[in-house]
Amino acid sequence: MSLGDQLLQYLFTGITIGAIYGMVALGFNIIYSATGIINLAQGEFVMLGGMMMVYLTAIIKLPMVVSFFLSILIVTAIGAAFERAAIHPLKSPSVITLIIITVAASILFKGGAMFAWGKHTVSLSPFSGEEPISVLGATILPQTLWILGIMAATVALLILFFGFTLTGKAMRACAANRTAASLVGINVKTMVLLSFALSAGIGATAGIIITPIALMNYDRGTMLAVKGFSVAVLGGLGSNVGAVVAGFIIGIMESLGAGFISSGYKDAIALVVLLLVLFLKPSGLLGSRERAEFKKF
Amino acid sequence: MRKKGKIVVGVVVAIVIVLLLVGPLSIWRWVPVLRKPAVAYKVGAIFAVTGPAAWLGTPERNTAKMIEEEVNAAGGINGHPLEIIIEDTVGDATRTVTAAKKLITKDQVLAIVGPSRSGTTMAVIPIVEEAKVPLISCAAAEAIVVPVKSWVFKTPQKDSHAAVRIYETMKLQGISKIAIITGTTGFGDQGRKQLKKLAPELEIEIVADETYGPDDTDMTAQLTKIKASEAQAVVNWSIVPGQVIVAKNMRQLGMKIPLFQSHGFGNIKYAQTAGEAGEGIIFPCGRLLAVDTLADDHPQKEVLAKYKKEYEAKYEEDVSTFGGHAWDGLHLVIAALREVGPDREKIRDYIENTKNFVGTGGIFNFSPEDHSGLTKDAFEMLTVKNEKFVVLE
Amino acid sequence: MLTIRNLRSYYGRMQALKGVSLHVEEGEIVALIGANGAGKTTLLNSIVGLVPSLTGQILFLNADITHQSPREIIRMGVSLVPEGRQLFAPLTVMENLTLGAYQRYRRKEKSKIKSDLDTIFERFPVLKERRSQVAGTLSGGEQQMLAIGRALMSGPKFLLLDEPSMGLAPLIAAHIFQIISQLHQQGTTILLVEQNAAAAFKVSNRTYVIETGRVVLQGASEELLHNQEVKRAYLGREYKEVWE
Amino acid sequence: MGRKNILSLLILAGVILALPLGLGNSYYLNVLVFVGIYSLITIGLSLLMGYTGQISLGHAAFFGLGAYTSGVLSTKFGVSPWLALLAGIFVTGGIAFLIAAPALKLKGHYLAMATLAFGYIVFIVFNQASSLTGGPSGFGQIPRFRLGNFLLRSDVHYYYLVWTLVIVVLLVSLNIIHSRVGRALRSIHEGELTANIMGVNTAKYKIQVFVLSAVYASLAGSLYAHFITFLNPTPFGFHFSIVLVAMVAVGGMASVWGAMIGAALLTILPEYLRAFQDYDILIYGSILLLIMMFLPQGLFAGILRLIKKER
Amino acid sequence: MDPILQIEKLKKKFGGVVAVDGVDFEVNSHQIKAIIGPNGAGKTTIFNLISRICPPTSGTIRFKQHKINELKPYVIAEKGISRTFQNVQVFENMSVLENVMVGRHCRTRSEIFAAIMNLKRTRAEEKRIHDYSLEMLSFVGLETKKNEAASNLTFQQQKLLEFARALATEPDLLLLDEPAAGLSVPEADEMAQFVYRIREIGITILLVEHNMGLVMEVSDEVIVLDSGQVIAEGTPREVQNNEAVIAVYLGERETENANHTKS
Repeated sequence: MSLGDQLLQYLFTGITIGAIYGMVALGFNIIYSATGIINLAQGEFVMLGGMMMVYLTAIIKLPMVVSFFLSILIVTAIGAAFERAAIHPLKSPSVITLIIITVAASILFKGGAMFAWGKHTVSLSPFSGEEPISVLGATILPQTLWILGIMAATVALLILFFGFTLTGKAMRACAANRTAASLVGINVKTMVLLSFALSAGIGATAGIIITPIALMNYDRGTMLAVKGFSVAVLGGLGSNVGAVVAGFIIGIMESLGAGFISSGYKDAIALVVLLLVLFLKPSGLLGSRERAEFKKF
Repeated sequence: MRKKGKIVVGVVVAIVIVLLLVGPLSIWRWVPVLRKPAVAYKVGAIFAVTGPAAWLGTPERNTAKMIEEEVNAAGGINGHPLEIIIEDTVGDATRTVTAAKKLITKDQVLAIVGPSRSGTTMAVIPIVEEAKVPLISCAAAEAIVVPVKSWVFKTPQKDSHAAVRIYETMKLQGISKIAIITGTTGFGDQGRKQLKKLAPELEIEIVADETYGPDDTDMTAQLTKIKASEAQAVVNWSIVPGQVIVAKNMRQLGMKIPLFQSHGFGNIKYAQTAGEAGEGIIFPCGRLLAVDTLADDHPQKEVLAKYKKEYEAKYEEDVSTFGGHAWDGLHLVIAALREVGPDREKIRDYIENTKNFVGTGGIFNFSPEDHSGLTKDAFEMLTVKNEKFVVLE
Repeated sequence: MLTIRNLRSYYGRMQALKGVSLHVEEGEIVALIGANGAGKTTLLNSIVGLVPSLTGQILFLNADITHQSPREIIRMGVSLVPEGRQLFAPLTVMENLTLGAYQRYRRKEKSKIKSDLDTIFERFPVLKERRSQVAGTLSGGEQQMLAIGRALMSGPKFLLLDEPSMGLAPLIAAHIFQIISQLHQQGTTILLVEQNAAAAFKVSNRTYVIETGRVVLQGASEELLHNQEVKRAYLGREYKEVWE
Repeated sequence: MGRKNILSLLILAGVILALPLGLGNSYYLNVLVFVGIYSLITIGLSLLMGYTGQISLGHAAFFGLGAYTSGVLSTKFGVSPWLALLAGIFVTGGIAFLIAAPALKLKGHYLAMATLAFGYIVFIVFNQASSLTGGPSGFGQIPRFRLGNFLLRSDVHYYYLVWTLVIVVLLVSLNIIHSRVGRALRSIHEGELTANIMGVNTAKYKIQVFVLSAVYASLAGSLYAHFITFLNPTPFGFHFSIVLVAMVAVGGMASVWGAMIGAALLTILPEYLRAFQDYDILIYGSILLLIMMFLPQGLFAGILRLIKKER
Repeated sequence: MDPILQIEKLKKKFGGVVAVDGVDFEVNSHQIKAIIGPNGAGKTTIFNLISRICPPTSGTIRFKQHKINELKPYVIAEKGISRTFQNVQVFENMSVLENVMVGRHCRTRSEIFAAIMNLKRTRAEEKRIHDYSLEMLSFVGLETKKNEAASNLTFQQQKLLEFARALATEPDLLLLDEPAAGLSVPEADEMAQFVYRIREIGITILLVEHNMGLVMEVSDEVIVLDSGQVIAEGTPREVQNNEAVIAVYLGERETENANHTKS
């Protein structure tokens, strides 16, 4: 393999990993913008989506398309139920309380999945075959194209939802100014519920589409959550475009790091870059420092 | 009203917690009625039942429960019921140490089987050595029994034997330059060391040496590097699910060179999960997974067939070599108990002198110099054909 | 239209309202003036349901709305233009306006909303011009117009305005007051909180003067304009002597 | 330091002295050794999070740095465990100082992320620097502490050693809390900007308390290394950082006593839950969730409030 | 008399909004100077610039002839400027006495190692902090509340507590941000008395206030600010008679441009 071919392959790999991270980060962002909460159980939504899909297709033997939407629906409901049970009753909780509550929830989701589906790693057949597609000497799996396509579709749907529907606008309004939102008659608590449901749904989608290449087991969520959180912060919390861009940045850095420096230190390389960005520009790559400053006053 | 309700719930939670707090420290100790009758032979088992290595610990736990039922249904050991106390390590060294101390000092077990993982085993070795309790580990790393520790045994085949078998197979196929890729866990790390140590002896040159983390989702970057090297084969040494991804990624990159796996591949689920990409993988393994292809007069045939049949009937899942390691360890202890009774030192001596013990992993011949008991012949080289394990021709 | 009886409210530890009673008749424009911290804003926030700890009674169109949620109060036809405008800064002008009609979209009054929007654009041509601009980048006066426009989008029978001239250049403030008079003439009942007393007197029918949580003066705005007591409240105690 | 605290310390010391007599069983003592080790870390975290209001999701790394520095120096370079412990404190404190200056400029979730990333990087180094750390397989035969000619080897020895240090660290921490510095720390939590305007060098104190809490964690790590005598990276990962924060939050952040209660509860609880086999994870998660939902100030404050109400 | 505080061409922009637009003024030692103006005129922003909550966009601030606009807030406190806040910023979960003791921080020096060892001189210093703070508390009349949590105080008491805390830093210049806001008439009168008493100790005061009674009663000089600019400066009497000021306050703003004068 020539160096150029290798480089292209690293890029493809980075894009694949980055798309996965980006999808998880999107879920983080939606809840964060609507509520200011970092939901550390976000990774568990991803895991639940993947496991549910495998369960529906392999055990219940439903058709792929039906299982796809049904899994997303079920996980969305789980996300909503979680908000009602554990977040809704809280009165002005602190950041640390919320971190522990979402961690406790992730323990419960993990335990539930373990009991429901066991501890084995499962796989899902790719949506359209496993024959790798060769591009200029590098290869890419059809499933990666699915991931990129579905991610693009998700981002597009999110843009449509937040930009063109009343409910989407109302959610953004809540994020921008809660008092004003209730002044125009928006039920802020409903929007919080919705944000949890939505990010659970997006997490589940991510879980379903990555399972054919990354596999899935009950214990996967935490790591995905950590990566997703890093990406969300790097992109600037609350910025969806930032999440996608940062996802690709981290993914490509990991794959280049593994290829050219050291596979053992690849995660560390990405994290060092993240730290440097935080130290130099505390609001993330695409987060607005000025807006953050305004919020303080 | 709501506020009052919350306070009540708070009080209840507080009380429950106080009870829980007091529980392990007092109830068992101060209320002798709750103690188990002393006549039972107690054997400890420490497995990674939950946590990242749960798929390893679960078949071990299942096997232990199955054996306990079986033995007790047959009237116990010389009339004494067998009690296997199973503790979960969560795959964490600290929890394992505490579990071992609990078994040794509180439950006063006669011997311990487990832990499941190499790292956790290394953590409990000083404890059992000091407390003088026989430990039969279900983890593979060679360092567990090399150098020999007087109270520590292990049932899985040795890493070095696996590496030698892999290298020997390679030489038969005319391969001399290879790439290795290992998981960053205790097992993967030990394997990497053995592979690198034994390579010169067997005239194998390692031209690429890559690793991946237990939670990595994609290894194409490492494999691209390997592809660019002049490796004629890849050895992937790990127990984590990532080993399946390696196979899939190799297929994606169109790498036609053979993939060798370690004995950590010994679960048919992996072959199934890998699907097409798994075809043709070669790996060393005990004969449990290829029992159907064994000749009827093979000395292990009966033991293997019986374990496989019973396990699969009881738990409705495929048998794996990991459960087999627990089977071997527990039956060694049971045999010792049957012969020498409840005495830790005598049990140790008995195991150390066990010869020709037919287990799932092979025929064990322990000696004061060898606490592993198996030779490299315990391994059969298997390959994957149509999502099944068959003996490599 | 609106009757408030003996309203008391707490803002944290501080009692912001200490028994306020007032009323607004249909078609009136009533001003509420007083120094900073007198409780004017708290009063308006209490009416729209933003202040949770209240005693006393607020009646709107003879219905008790004291402990209703903002949503229900808005649905009944009350709308507040809050102090400091409280726009959705990262959203566009058009989105801000759309969200103003949030409750009505829920009730499917699309055609009515459309015509209201046209009216608002007629009244504030600058908003039409900048409809796809982000609200946070508007100038102060434009922001105030947008805040008023957003409040009007809910089709209110009763409009509450909290310091609409705050921080605005005089000419622009004057323009805002012009708009307020127009709104009144077109039949909207208005309760206006203002620091700029003279301007408030000019546009309003009646005025309440509020001081540290109590109504201390009330009457027709004409009369109050010449009341020395009011001047005292505004330019200081000894001002009376200086003035005379 | 108030009379109440001195009294509490004395009671604690009495209980610590007496407990082994009642327990006898080395398993319980072993659990209590871990309670002590973790208490050292949570006391520091309570200073950092509860008093100063700065979150850290990376303290397992400092615990690990202490453990590895101490373990590696004493095992591979023959340094006495006590000296190795000291070296651990300097190394960890130094690293904490370097990371603190830029990290503590961040707030809230960004600070959480920065500490998490730092912890993760350290974890990766433990795994990769195998010539020193033994990599993922770790290394054993770490020497135990010695007092003169007396070798500390049993659980009882370590129990007394660890708890003596806990008392010392408690004393030190209470002294800080009830000093000019402690007041400054609390004022940072209450309102960083206001404190700064009132003349408190907030950046300096944030760094100091961060380094101090790292030093406590390092001390705990050294004790851990010479107690277990085997080290591999798994106990020092992200998961344990979260467990530490959970301990502090469950016990009650705003008090060092609460932090100790949390350490005790979350160390002993899993031992108790062993009886529930696989279900332990569900019960553990539920208890954590319920405590945080209904007693967000932690058990210590919750119980105190209940007692006060009864009166 | 020397000016203790000199402000030159001070300007602050927030995004596109100019909050302070080229302000110049001086404060002389031992004087009480008030800044008045309608809401949003930029008064509090000037305070925030002096105590360096945010950096000025341009211009300089000199205190005792030294430029201070690049110093950190705590250094400014050490130099001798302290302040109170418009919406009261007490440390709610600390006791009343502790709040004041934090104010004493910048005049004392026991550091963390001394604290750990609990040395004799540390204890002695702690005692001095305690006594001085108690003195400040009795100055504002809160000594009976010393062990209460600050959040349990009434609004007025919290304002007094802020006074005590600010005084504990031994300031030469005290910035008072709307000391009478939210207070009843008798409470505001008490507040005026305090302002006098503080000046008597020799502290220069710069005051932002809406309560005109209080401003006219206590201040030596008044600056009137509108839309970020100084529109008048002088004694209370002069300012009260200034056409521009009357226009701003009673709303005849249309005439304002004609009378943009300084007295």
